[in-house]
Amino acid sequence: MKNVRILYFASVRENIGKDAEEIELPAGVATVAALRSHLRSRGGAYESAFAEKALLRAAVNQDMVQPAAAIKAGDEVAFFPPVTGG
Amino acid sequence: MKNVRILYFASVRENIGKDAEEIELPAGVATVAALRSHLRSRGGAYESAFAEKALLRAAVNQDMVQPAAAIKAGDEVAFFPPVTGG
Amino acid sequence: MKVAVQREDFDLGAEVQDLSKQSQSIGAVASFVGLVREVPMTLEHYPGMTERAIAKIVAEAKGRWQVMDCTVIHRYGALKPNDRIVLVAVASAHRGDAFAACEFIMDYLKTRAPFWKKEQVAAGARWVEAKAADDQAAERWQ
Amino acid sequence: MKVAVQREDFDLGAEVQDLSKQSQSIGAVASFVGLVREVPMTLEHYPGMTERAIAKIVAEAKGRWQVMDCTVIHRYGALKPNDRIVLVAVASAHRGDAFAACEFIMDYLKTRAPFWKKEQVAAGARWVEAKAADDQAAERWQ
Repeated sequence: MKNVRILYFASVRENIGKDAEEIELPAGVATVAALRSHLRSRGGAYESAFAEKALLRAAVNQDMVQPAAAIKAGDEVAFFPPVTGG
Repeated sequence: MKNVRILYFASVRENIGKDAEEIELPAGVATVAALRSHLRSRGGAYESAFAEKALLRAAVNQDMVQPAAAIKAGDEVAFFPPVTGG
Repeated sequence: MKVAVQREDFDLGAEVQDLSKQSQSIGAVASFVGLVREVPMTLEHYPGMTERAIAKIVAEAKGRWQVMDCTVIHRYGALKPNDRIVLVAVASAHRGDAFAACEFIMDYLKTRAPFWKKEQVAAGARWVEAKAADDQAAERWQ
Repeated sequence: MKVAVQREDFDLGAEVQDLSKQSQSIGAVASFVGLVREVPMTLEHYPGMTERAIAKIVAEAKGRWQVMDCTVIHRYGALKPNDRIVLVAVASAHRGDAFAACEFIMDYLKTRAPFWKKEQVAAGARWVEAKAADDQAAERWQ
């Protein structure tokens, strides 16, 4: 099992029409940036939601991380736009 | 009538044993600093309360002022230690 | 330390009172309340991460300033104009620490806590865009 | 603007609520409560000048920052440990202005408003001495 759980929030969630999914990590996908590229390659709503120019943030296991951050099986990875609380 | 009303607060009030008095401005006493010297010249409790080394502040007509500030008949002049509220 | 992420409103007076009476060494409580301006909105958040992110921000504030206790409450869900959104209250011996830690926590909340505002404007609902000014406010503490 | 110099306690929650509801343009209320630390004290003040000095400080804050409304309450008379002494609350559209104006008003109050604290320590009563740190805090705004 090389599954990761992916969560989507705010405009990302709305654009792809789901708030979470579990996927098997494809071979060679070991960073947040690589996962983002993989999701973009699915085409359709994913292609625009994860477009290179889309301003996105990511968290791994509920810590905000940079695109180069490593991911591994069992992680919870989240994608969302820059935060606007407070 | 060349009277000024003088108010004393906190340790100044306690040291000279009164909270206010009305005095006739002596000839030549036209600034806060000069009034302070005049009060010091009274001797006794005034001498120590208004000693050169005593850290005092003054207000004229309820505005905090510098020692060189002018005073004139009818003014309300107050002497007090540096403030400690808040 | 109290961190709460909740739908319900909060009571500033009661929260600051709870903080104030922790210790007779507390001489200063700085607090901040953020309110909804003009437009109804819905606040979405990332349950679990939100509390974790706020706790990390508070821990960082405690490492930088003398903080005796603090309370952070952030609401989510549907809010209307004038509703309270967020409370940050910091108790310290002295006011300089209380003010700095309170403002620091707010600035970091704005850029690091996973909340998203969707405003209900006349033309429909739209996600609020992050402000460069908020990034700058957070960066000045680095 | 509300300025009060009074013996009575105040209610932070109610005061901030009053400020907050003035306008739907208010997005931020920063507030500060100063408390008596450890030692009972009596606060003396200069009636008349006190209100005037506070009003001048508030006017200066309004000239420097975007302040929509503000409330300053300072108590005098006998106070015991943990009692509230002072409240400064500033409402603004944005948090930066609210925080800056609130801290500015507190720093100026500390050095320009005619209040004097007399502490009741074990050895007897003694007037609190002004702190150089307070002068420095006020000077950084110049």
